[in-house]
Amino acid sequence: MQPDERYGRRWLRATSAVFLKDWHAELRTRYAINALGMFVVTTISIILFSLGGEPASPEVLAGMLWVVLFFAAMSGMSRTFVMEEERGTAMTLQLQAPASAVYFGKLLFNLVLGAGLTLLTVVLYAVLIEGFVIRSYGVFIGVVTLGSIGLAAASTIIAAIIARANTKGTLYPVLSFPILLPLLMTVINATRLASEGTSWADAGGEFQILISYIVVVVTTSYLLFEYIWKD
Amino acid sequence: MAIRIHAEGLRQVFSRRTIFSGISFSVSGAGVLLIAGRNGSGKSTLVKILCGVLTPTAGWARIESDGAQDQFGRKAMIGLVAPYLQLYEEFSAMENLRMSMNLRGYRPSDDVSRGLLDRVALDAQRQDPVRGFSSGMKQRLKYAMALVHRPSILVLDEPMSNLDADGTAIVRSIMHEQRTAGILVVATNDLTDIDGWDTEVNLNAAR
Amino acid sequence: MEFLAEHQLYIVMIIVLGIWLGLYVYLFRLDGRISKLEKESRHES
Amino acid sequence: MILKGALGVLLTLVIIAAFALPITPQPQSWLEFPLIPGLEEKARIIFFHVPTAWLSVMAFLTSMVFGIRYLRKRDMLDDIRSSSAAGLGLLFCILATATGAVWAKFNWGSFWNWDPRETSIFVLLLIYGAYFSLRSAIEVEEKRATLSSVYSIIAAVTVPFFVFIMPRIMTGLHPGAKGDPDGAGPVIEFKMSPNMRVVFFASLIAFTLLFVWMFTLRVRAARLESHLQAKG
Repeated sequence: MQPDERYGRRWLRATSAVFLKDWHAELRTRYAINALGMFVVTTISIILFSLGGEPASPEVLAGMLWVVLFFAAMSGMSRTFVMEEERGTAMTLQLQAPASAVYFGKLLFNLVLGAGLTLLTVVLYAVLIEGFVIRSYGVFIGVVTLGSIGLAAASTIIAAIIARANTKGTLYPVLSFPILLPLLMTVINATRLASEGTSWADAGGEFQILISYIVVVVTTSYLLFEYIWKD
Repeated sequence: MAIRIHAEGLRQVFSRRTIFSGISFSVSGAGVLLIAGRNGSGKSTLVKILCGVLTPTAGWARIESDGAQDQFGRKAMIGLVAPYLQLYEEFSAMENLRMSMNLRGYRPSDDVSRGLLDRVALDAQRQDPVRGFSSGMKQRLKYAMALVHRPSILVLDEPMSNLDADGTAIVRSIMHEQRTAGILVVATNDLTDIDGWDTEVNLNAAR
Repeated sequence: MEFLAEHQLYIVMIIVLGIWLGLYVYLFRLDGRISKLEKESRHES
Repeated sequence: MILKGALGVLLTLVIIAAFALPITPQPQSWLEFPLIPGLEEKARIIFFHVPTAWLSVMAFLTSMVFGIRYLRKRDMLDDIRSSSAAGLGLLFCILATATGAVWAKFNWGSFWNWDPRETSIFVLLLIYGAYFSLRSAIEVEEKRATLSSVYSIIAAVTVPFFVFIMPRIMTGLHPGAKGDPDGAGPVIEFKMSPNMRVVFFASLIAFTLLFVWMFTLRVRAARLESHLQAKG
């Protein structure tokens, strides 16, 4: 054991330890993978039933895609923090790792979870829903990537808050929705643009908003996390 | 390396209910601090403040050390064993220790882990998931977890809970070693748990 | 009365004025009562 | 004492002026409002609707500022101030939504149109709702104060994004919005005559004073309550 290593390296080691702990726990139980996979399949089939073969406009389909992603995030992304609180291991973590390492470790886990979720949803959506056509692939991939990063960033900090409150599940979408609304409105609009066909230049404003949203949310969360994490 | 815990005017209030107030004390290296008080007098609360996981309503508790400051601050100097501290039950004893070293920013070493598990007589069960451990075995593993980074301050809240005679003997030897190496803090009701102390904080009179 | 029937706007104005004056009197009395309580609690301690 | 009396007189005068002064196409004297095309008699609601909307935003900022102060100083009084401001903010937010909906019904034909400003006030209403449901879910006061302060800060940093997003997605119906054929810019600047502005700003000041008064009353009552509980 060398305690004289540089702080940055020790911090990175602690951050990846937080991430890997959740990752290995997830691989052992496969709770999130199974539950969220089924969640996405179920909601998409409900959309299929309700459309009943009728064609829907690009606006409606773009909106529906993000409705599925929003609720999938709401059912899965609070778990990393709520589990620590329920098992009483939050203090174990608090005693060992710096608060910022915990935050970024958990954020990383939710980013990976969000990426998997988005990939699955988009693939199923594109295969199963006929009216869903993408004309500008590049823009669409960019929007979906930034959208899922933003979704994970905002969901992580709200998850940290609700894990400390007494009611865990029901409050999560209530608190997240106003925070996520700017992101959702932008990605829905950008997804519609991508499915109607657009250029990078035309969607540039949307990308600026998405990137600054992510930067603002992550910075604020990083600054405030210690207050939430410490009793 | 000289080390000192110094607390001044600590007060803790939860929802307008005062747990304790006016707590001041100081212990220096190679000393034992006893935190005494009946149930509900705030022993665990004071322990949490010392460990830096709880911000007191008023006052402060500092750890002063003239050695090189560790970048992880208080976390690197304190090891805690307490009933409310939980282990990651889906992982084995070895994995828990390995994770602890990583979380503290150290390069994990299996030799150190084996040595610690040997010390608390858990080496045979090192690959079993903690979920299957008895509460006494969990308590032993908590000691191994608290000693991973060779803390200069060892904080024990109810040190003997769930331990059998062998376990008690192990803990006594750990306590004996710590009081020569640094500061030992014990919060307990049972004074037979420890063999003497230098400073006592009695919370019964501290409303 | 005829004047009021022709100018419905004035009826609205009178209602609004009534609500405002009611609120004002309520707040004023509340202020007085809180001041009294504050004085009492200061004497006690 | 003088302020309270002044407030009483001021708001009474504002109400009388807002309703009693006639609106004519060619104002002859200083006591007549000019006619604003598209608003006509309905323009009178500006004097009450805009101040409530303004206060619901100001109250939110007040609540956030005291929240930040709580996080820095850990003084429970700051949490009392923060939640009192939020409570009044919710009240004014509901008033602004209600007066706005009535106005919308007569001006645009339906109570709700998802115009940018309607959407913004709706989001503010949601945030207030979320803030109070979070507070009611936490029993330990210190934890409640910390978490609700953090939440109000996070909400406050994400809300400004609407300013950039709204114009890209929807066209505005509000007077002075981009979609208004008579021109863009805040309605106060280009459509109000000087005498309307006097009444408008008098109303804004009166409503702000009313807010400050109600706010101090709530804080004083809450402080008394905590004194009593600390004793008993």
